Amino acid sequence: PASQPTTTGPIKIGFMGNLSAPFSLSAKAAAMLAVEEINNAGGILGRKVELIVEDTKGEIPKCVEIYKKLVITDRVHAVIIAEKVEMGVAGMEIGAELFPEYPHIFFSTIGSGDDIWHHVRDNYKKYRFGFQTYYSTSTNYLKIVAGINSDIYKNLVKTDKVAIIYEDMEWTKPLRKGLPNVSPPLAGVYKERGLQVVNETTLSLDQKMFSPVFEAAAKAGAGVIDCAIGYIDQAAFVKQWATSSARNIPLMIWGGLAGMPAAWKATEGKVNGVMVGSSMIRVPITKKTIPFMDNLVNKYKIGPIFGSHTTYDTIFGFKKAIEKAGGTANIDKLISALENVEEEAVLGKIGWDKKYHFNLPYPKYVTPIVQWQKGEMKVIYPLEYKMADYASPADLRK
Amino acid sequence: MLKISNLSVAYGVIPVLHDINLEVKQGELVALLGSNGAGKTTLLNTISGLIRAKEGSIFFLGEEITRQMPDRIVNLGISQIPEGRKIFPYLTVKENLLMGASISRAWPQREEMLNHVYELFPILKERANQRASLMSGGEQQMLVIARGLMAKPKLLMIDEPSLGLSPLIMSKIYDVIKTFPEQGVTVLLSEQNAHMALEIADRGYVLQDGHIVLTGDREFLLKSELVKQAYMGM
Amino acid sequence: MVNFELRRDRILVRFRDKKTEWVIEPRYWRNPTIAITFLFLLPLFVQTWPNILTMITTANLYAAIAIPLALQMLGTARVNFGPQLYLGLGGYTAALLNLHGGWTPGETLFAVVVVCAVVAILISPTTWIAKGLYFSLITLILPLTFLDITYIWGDIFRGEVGLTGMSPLLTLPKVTWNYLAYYYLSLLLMLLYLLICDRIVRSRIGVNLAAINENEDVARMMGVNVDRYKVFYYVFPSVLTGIVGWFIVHTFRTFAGVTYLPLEFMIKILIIVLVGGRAFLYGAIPGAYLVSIVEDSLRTLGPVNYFVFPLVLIVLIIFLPRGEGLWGLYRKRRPRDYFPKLHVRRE
Amino acid sequence: MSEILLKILIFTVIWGSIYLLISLGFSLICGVLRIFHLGYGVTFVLAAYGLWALMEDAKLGLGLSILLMIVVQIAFALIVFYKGVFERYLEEEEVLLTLTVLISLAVAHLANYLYPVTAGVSIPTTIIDDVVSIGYITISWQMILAALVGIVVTAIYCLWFLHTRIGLIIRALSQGLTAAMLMGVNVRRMYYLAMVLSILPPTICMLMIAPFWSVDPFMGAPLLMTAMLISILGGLGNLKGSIVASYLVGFIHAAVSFIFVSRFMGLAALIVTLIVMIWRRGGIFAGETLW
Amino acid sequence: MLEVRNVTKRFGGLTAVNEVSFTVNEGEVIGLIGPNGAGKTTLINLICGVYKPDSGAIVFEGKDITGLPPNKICHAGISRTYQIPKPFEAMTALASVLVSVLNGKKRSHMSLPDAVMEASYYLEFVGLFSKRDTLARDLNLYELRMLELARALATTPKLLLLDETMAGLNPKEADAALDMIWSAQEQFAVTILWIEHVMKIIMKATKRVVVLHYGKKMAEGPPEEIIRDPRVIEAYLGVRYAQNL
Ligand SMILES: Nc1ncnc2c1ncn2[C@@H]1O[C@H](COP(=O)(O)OP(=O)(O)OP(=O)(O)O)[C@@H](O)[C@H]1O
Ligand SMILES: Nc1ncnc2c1ncn2[C@@H]1O[C@H](COP(=O)(O)OP(=O)(O)OP(=O)(O)O)[C@@H](O)[C@H]1O
Ligand SMILES: [Mg+2]
Ligand SMILES: [Mg+2]
Repeated sequence: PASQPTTTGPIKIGFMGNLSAPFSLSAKAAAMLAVEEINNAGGILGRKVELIVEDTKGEIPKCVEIYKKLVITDRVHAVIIAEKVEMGVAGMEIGAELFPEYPHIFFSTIGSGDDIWHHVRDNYKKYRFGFQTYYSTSTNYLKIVAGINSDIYKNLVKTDKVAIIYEDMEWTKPLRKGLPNVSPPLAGVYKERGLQVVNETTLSLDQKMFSPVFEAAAKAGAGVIDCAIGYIDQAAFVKQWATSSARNIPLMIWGGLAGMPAAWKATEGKVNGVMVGSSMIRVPITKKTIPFMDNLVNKYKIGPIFGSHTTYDTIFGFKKAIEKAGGTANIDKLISALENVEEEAVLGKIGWDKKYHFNLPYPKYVTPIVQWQKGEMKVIYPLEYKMADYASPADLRK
Repeated sequence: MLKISNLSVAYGVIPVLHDINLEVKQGELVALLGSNGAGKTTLLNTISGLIRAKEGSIFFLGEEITRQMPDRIVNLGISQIPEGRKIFPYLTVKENLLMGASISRAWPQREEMLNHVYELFPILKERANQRASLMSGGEQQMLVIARGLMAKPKLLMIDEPSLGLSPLIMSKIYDVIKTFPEQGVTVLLSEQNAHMALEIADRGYVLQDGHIVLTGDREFLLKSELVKQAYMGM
Repeated sequence: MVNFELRRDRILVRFRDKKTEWVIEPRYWRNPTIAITFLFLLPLFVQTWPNILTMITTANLYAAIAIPLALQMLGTARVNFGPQLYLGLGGYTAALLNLHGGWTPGETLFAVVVVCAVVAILISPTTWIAKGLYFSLITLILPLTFLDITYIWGDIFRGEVGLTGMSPLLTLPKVTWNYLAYYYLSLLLMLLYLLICDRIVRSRIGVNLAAINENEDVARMMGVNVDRYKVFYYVFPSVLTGIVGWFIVHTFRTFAGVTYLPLEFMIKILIIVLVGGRAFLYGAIPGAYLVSIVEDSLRTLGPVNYFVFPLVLIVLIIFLPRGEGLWGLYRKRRPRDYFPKLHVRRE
Repeated sequence: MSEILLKILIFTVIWGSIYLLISLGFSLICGVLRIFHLGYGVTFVLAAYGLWALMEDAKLGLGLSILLMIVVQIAFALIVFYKGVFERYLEEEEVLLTLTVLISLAVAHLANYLYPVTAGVSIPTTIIDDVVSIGYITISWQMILAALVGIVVTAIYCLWFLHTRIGLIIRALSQGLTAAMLMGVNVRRMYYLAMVLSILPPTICMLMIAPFWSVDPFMGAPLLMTAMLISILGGLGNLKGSIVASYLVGFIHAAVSFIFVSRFMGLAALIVTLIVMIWRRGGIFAGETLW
Repeated sequence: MLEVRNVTKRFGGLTAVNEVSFTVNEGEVIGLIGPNGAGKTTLINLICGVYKPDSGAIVFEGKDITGLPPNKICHAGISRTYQIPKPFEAMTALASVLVSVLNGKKRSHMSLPDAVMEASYYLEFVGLFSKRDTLARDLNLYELRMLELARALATTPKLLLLDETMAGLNPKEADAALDMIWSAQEQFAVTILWIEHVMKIIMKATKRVVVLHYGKKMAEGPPEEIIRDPRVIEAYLGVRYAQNL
């Protein structure tokens, strides 16, 4: 097409995020870091990389507006949306409209759930330019995360009674209802693995009072509370857990605030004993992990949060793919290069599924499970990165 | 007691009062007569500080009050009973009365004053715990007058007490007002109904289009052609 | 050499000893056709920046929500916090029917009109049942309830993700043409709304609207069937708002309640009305443009723009002509115009 | 069965009192100044972040920080809200509503800019960091304390309004401005007082609930919504109504979450409010007056 | 033409109107007097449909109009003025009257220009034509009362209820207003129910007077008789007034 992005000159990457939200800010810093490192090492195939940062303000109309600017006016080679899933989806829709005339690649590096790769699955031809880099697809959750969790419950916590708490959002729907022909719901998966689900509840997003939920879990005699939550008010959730009947039943939180270093301060230490999937722990999963974390803090005064690893790794994956495709001239060559790329990343290896374009899950891409122990996050799983043994909340509080 | 000299007042650019000179002596009952829109309410509001004067001065007991805030003026001893029965609708009758005594000077004597106004207007005692808005127009007018008394004012300015009252209640209220000077309360009474007002007043001023056109004692005014024609409809 | 001199009513241009002057005749520059022509020609200037085109398309849509809202607030004599309800209803109706029923945009438009009208008629009794501010507060609660429902019935409404992949209104051979067409469509939509609402305000029932806005009890005593007019003034603008939802669905092709249903969105519309001025119907347009342009240009400041933007708006609201906003700058008040004022009624 | 009833009872009382504490100041402003203070949420944000800034950045002790924070609060309420907005735009309510919203947005975003979530802002548990068991349930002392404080503060306010001279004056002021001025009321001073009185409950509230609530820059909006919901339900600006409505909302939340699912507690309260407003057009106490 | 039958209205514990009955005949001017709080305004509000009576019935031209909404009652041919004028403050005098012209009749199919003509006529009648473009909030009390009258007449009523139209007017203005009302009665053939405290006007204007006291009907008859009725003197007029006669 006439509007092919430039095949010489700098390689342009557009970055979009809600720059009042810490995760977008951190992802922005990570993207800047990646670009800086690539440029310092001579760029991609000798071409400089240029990052264009735009603020969506978290509004769909603005997101649509900026996407068009990046692709049509700036002629970027790739757009990264590091924001909530509805933004990613809106971007993908606009991208599909533009793609035939303005070929480009689209990466969603934060939004959780299946929506991005479902688009690719359902209409490959139309959406093949879209790639999702976030460790959160429901298949991943049901097949892998659920397995890890049941392993932890049985072998570390040593219980077989689980209470499950979901938040009422789209990303937990497959967990609550299961995926037809792929997997039963989360409760079913746990049952298959020999656990007993004693209680299940769903929380609303704006809820602030959680005592009834914990009362119910304690009453049901749960040995562990499995919390598929990431967006609800986790500070209040954890604080109220620590003063409820369920305070001696360990929490396993899938992601969110509890996995950030700030959680200890934000909850006055009430997070003690909580287990959480967190990528913000200083554990050398690859040789890139620690330098990445240090550089981010030193250069941009911001710690890694969700989405910063994935954004950073995405850019390196993109670099590798361009090198493999020998340039940016042929978009289909680039897409197939991306489908086949595998590059060392901060959290293991980055690469995308050939058909569906989600990034390859554990054990390729690792999210360590940590437990808060007296002010520090300690990895308790996977065992090869283990920093401490699991301890019960009651023991930790002593 | 109250001395107003060369007072001019305007609402924005529209002049309403021109060069007013007026005096009220201790223990008098002075009537302020004038038709609708003559500026009576404006004058009273200026004295009590709700409206700012443009020129001139107002002295009360030797102290200049021309540009004081209303609360200060009330504290000095001037109370105004507004036209149109501005009660506090959701307070009880008793609370309305207590509000009259809410300035710190009058607060300690509120119980005495309550008994006093209950004597003057027994209906208020009967209805003491009723919501004020449920009283009829006439009862509300009594309430407002009683409330004005509660502050133990030295000068009481009453604005059109007869507006919309039945003849009986009107004369009842006038009977009460008549006794105020004896109780040590000087009265400045603004009224359209010259006949009624002059029946009880010692002196009077006639206000027309913002000017004082006539002044004198009761007999003089009652005989004056101007008053007869314009304000008593004779 | 060349010397410009700005006088109160004219610009003087001096060149050496020659002098020409250009009279700024209010009659001309106040003429709305100039403004409309300008809006129609605007794409010529911004063609190469599709984002600006999108931005003003969005501004047109915001104005198209604000104009019926003004009519609604005057006719029901109440501040209304909830036109987003109909934006959401229209959007979801169009999107669901298009996705699951395969209805074309034309058909979904019809459905949107019917659904919004029916729901508005069902809710309209509140316009006379609820007193004063309470009506405003009901309108505040309804969209929030709807938002909750979009999460609870996630199977249908798809919660925070929203619905995607609706068919486009137009498929021109080039996307940029498409965007240009969307701009003109949104402009036409906005101008159409302006025309309709203006017509209504100037008609016989417009006189009643003024009376209801002033004092509905007295209006009733003068024989105005207040209840019936309130239903009309509630339902009709609601349908207009619903159509904007439909338009959004078929142009952005994604629709999520979280974007449009919360109070934040409504506040933006209210600000537009306020900056635009009290002569709501016309003020909404410059208001929408100004707010959008200010917001967009502030983004260059980086993350501080988040708290600078409200501050700038505060300054704008304080320093624009009191109560008449931008429209007040544009046009001096003429005595015979009925300038409605929003009363926040407590009784 | 009795177990559930007991739970519902206990949480009705506790949550109701907490909601009361949240909404008290809002009702007060609504009742006295007769305006809808959409910037009410700012008080909570300022309380939390002001305290944090003074403690962590200025390294002052807890007590001193609280005192200073209250001073800042009062200054902000009087200068920005009262002087800047209410006094100038009392008659133009649409301007007033929008300006208050914009101010609260600006403050929230500023707080977010200075102290994003990653700063881990929190307010320490001030009194007892322990739990207590009543029957089958365990509650933190802090929650009970917050509830008690809610009851006590409300009681003090109500008694004060009903039985003191100033209380009477403020109630009268809410009904007739000119008349009150003619009674010798210093209106401005009373409005100042009302503003101060209205920011104390939310400030105390923030200190009390922070240990089991979250502290984030945008918490003002949901707290304002809670306060508004309760005010609407009870009758705008009516303290009696607020008290009844708080416990009603507390009861709805407790009943729904213990009998049904906690996911629906917010929605249930919204729907009950809608129904009440259609049934009684002015809220439970059809609030036209402060009391 | 109007028949009020045993109408009662209570506000909480207070019975504002208590078992009142009377009739108004076509073409007459009837006075309604009584002490403050007697329930006169409440009675008018009951007739106009602002309140619904707790018991009793109101019949207008043979039709029961009890509990109809105000706009229906207006269409039936009853119109009123307010004790305290309630203008449409931000609307011009002409527009205010226009509202009545357009809505006062059942299903009028008048075009806007015709309606403006008619509204101008009513304004001219009350002498406000020169103020047609003045906002109502800028009018003085006399003009407001006249505007109220024009507004009421423009709905083409058969029965006009006047609530203390003279209150606050000086004698000159009151005379002018009285003339106006008389000529209105002639020109538009309206029947008038008139509340007034100024006895002089009641005496001049009416042939029959109904006296209310504490919500009850106390007396009814020609004004000359009423002012000599000892009960009325005691309850309402006062001894002094009687002496001055
Ligand atoms: N707020 C105002 N703005 C402009 N003009 C006003 C205002 N209030 C009163 N006026 C004008 O000032 C003049 C005097 O009014 P004022 O109320 O003092 O008269 P009054 O003698 O008390 O009349 P009334 O007998 O009706 O009470 C009138 O012409 C009135 O129209
Ligand atoms: N809406 C209401 N709620 C409660 N009480 C009312 C209401 N309206 C009137 N009242 C009471 O009913 C009684 C009759 O009032 P109404 O206004 O009819 O008297 P009125 O005869 O018109 O007196 P006035 O001559 O003072 O106007 C009064 O005691 C009044 O306080
Ligand atoms: Mg006056
Ligand atoms: Mg009356």
